[in-house]
Amino acid sequence: MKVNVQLFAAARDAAGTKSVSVLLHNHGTVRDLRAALIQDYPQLAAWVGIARFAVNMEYAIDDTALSLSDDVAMIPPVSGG
Amino acid sequence: MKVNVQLFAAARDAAGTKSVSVLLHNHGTVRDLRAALIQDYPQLAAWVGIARFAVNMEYAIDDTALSLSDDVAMIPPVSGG
Amino acid sequence: MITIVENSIDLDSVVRSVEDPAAGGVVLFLGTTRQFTRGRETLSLDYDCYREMALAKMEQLAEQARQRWPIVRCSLVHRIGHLGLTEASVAVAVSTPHRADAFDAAEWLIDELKKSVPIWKKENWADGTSQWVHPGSESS
Amino acid sequence: MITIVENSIDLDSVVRSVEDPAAGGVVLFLGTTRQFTRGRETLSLDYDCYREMALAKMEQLAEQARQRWPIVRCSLVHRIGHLGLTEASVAVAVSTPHRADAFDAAEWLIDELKKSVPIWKKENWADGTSQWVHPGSESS
Repeated sequence: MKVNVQLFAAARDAAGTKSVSVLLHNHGTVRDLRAALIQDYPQLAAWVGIARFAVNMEYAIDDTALSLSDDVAMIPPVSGG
Repeated sequence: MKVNVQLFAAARDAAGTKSVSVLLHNHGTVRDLRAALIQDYPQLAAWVGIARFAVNMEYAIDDTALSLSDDVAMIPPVSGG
Repeated sequence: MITIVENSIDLDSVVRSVEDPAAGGVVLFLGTTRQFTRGRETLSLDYDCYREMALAKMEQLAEQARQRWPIVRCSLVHRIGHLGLTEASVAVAVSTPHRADAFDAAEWLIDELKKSVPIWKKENWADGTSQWVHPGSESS
Repeated sequence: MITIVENSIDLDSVVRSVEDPAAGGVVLFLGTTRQFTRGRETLSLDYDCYREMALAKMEQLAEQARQRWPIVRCSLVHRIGHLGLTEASVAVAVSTPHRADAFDAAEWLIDELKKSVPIWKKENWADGTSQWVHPGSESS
């Protein structure tokens, strides 16, 4: 399945785009997503390592399984406030 | 010497006036002032017991000696804020 | 800005008075007129003060706070006279480089103001009676 | 009021949004743009956010605060876009019956907001460089 990942802040700048797509097998997890992103977008590798991922606007753990309809976003360390 | 004492809040209401005067011997203290106020203005007695006294806008202790030129005020428990 | 006012406290001017490029955070405390106190209903409040001494004490408190915390700017404004429900009787504003200090200093300032600044509140109760509040006295 | 705005935060409306006859105190925290950070000079900031999630997280934080403290009203406003020195990027306002709770809840809310709400700050330094702030990363 194709997973679209929203990017923000330094990760967006590193990728030069607001979102990227990777192909995961069905029932792929956030862990699989991290690996696929590093493989397909090496310029994101440093950010993939320190980012959290949000699935449907909740922080996910690496074991969280993804579905085709999920909203997925890469959340580098936040600095609001 | 004649000492003029400013009154506030419930003490002012009890006395029905913004200030009262008492006669103290020279070098009289705040302790002497309390005694004189209770004697001359019995309607203030309850407030004299729980009030602090300010001399020249600083809280005084009972041993503080008063002078003719001092600004003296009776400060019942405060409730600002 | 350390002042006693007779009308509504102007929040914008209080906050502006503590703005500074050295500040990373501002904490503003407002004391507001609460309707119920231990089940008893308040309609309004009247505040009186010993003005010269109240201002002197407020200046002293600000100075003491500056000695304890890295305060950039600090303002204390107390309103006197007649206040309706929800109106602010006091504003304390503190700016500091880092926010934790602003919280600590503002809370200390309002706590100390309530202990030592010669200002008094009269509760005008819904039952038609009025009463000066003198903490620790029988009547309060 | 929980919102993300593109222009100046309107302090009066934030404070009004937490006014209530049940409240005895209001604490407002403002995060303001500081000129110097560890000796380095900032000219301005740019904030970006993941808007839908940021709003959802801010709502969650307000709900958690309500469970921990007797909050009457609570508002969180974050500004995004371009900010000059001294401008407020965030406002947290809490009203409670008694003031100590308002201080505690407001400080907790801003601390948690900074940990979990997906909003990012870019420092535009006086030396002409710009840098997204990502705490814990090498570049921040």
